[in-house]
Amino acid sequence: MVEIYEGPLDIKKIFSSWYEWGKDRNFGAFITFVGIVRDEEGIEALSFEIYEPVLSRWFDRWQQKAKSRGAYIKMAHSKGDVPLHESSYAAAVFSPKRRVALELMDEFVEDFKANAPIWKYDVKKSNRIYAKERSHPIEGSGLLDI
Amino acid sequence: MVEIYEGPLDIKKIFSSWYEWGKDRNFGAFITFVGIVRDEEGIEALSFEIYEPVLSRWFDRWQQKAKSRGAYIKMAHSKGDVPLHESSYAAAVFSPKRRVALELMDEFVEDFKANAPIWKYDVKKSNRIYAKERSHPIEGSGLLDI
Amino acid sequence: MVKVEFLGPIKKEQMSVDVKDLKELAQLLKSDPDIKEWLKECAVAVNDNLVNSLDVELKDGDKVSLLPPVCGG
Amino acid sequence: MVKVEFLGPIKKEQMSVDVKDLKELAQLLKSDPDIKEWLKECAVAVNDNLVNSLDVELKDGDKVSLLPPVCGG
Repeated sequence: MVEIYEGPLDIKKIFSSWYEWGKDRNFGAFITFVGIVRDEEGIEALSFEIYEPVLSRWFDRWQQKAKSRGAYIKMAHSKGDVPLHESSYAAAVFSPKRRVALELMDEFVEDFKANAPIWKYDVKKSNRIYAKERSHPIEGSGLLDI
Repeated sequence: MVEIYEGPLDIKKIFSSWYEWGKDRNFGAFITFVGIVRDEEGIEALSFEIYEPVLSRWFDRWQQKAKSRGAYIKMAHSKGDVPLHESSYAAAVFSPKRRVALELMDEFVEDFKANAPIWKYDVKKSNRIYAKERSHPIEGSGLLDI
Repeated sequence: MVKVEFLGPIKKEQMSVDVKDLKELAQLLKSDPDIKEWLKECAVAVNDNLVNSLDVELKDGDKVSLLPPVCGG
Repeated sequence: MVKVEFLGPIKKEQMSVDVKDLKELAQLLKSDPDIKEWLKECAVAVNDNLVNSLDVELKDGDKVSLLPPVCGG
């Protein structure tokens, strides 16, 4: 299940709870990825919208993929505003062996960027501007453009 | 600098201190890798010996490599005994962008496994047995075998 | 009636339309100047499942969602 | 004298030997039955720097370390 939080993620708390969850389950490798809001192009914050029904289906498919390799995935994401230097995204992979964990994390994060139904806005002078040039059409887009 | 601890790593504390160190430095991606001792083949614990002078030179070369890509690496390792389900190894990569972080973490962990001067022993019935079949000769080994 | 919703940055209220499949819906949306430009870069979900084919029949009560380009993280 | 140390699982106390280069040291270690078998899988550091060539001269006070196969993590 994806953990959705209003505003910035409490990364230390999330990391601790994930680590506690996994440490006695005999996984040998635990990898986390955290996305932190960078100070660039004059933004004050990023803001996120999530379409949860499609996100959770997307995530469930990844959990199945992880399971078939003996691994387990966790993920947390912010909705609403996340100020500079705060975190908006966290993912974790648990796996018995390191190769699976390293490869799965890479594939998961890339597919997340490409296909997870989340929209990003730059907040500048309190205006919310869709980050169009950094966004990617979901796989299969253009279906209705006939 | 490599952080060496006697016995198991306090992973939550290490993660928190690394995250605090990096969060305001404008890195966008923060990845950690944690190695947890698995319950397998009847072991009670793993035990580690480290040769620190060569380890820190090895690590410094990696830090240089990270720096040349705009990234930064951290690492912690246990010496002595680490019981089942406790952690013995942690590494982190900070980077402005995710691709560099994901690739660097993969390369770093693999080279760590292959070349970091650390010896592992299985602890069984309180005996310490060199994990020879899981160990790898460091690059360039056999030099004196003439 | 089929409910159509526009997600993320598309500035358009959801609407109810009387169409029998995705092809018919596409024709309808093409004629809406607010939406036309989004069509080529939107993914489509029917009842929250992404679809990859126009051969999807729609029945009363179905929900179609348009998902514009994404950028999580 | 050159100090030679054996790391990790090699059960051998460090020793001081009188050799002028790594080649000479290799000859000497080959004749030690405790060490001979380790030579083919050991890396070598001179003053804590790993070396990849036998053409390394040794001088009084130098330290040579033998590093057997590793497995961190």
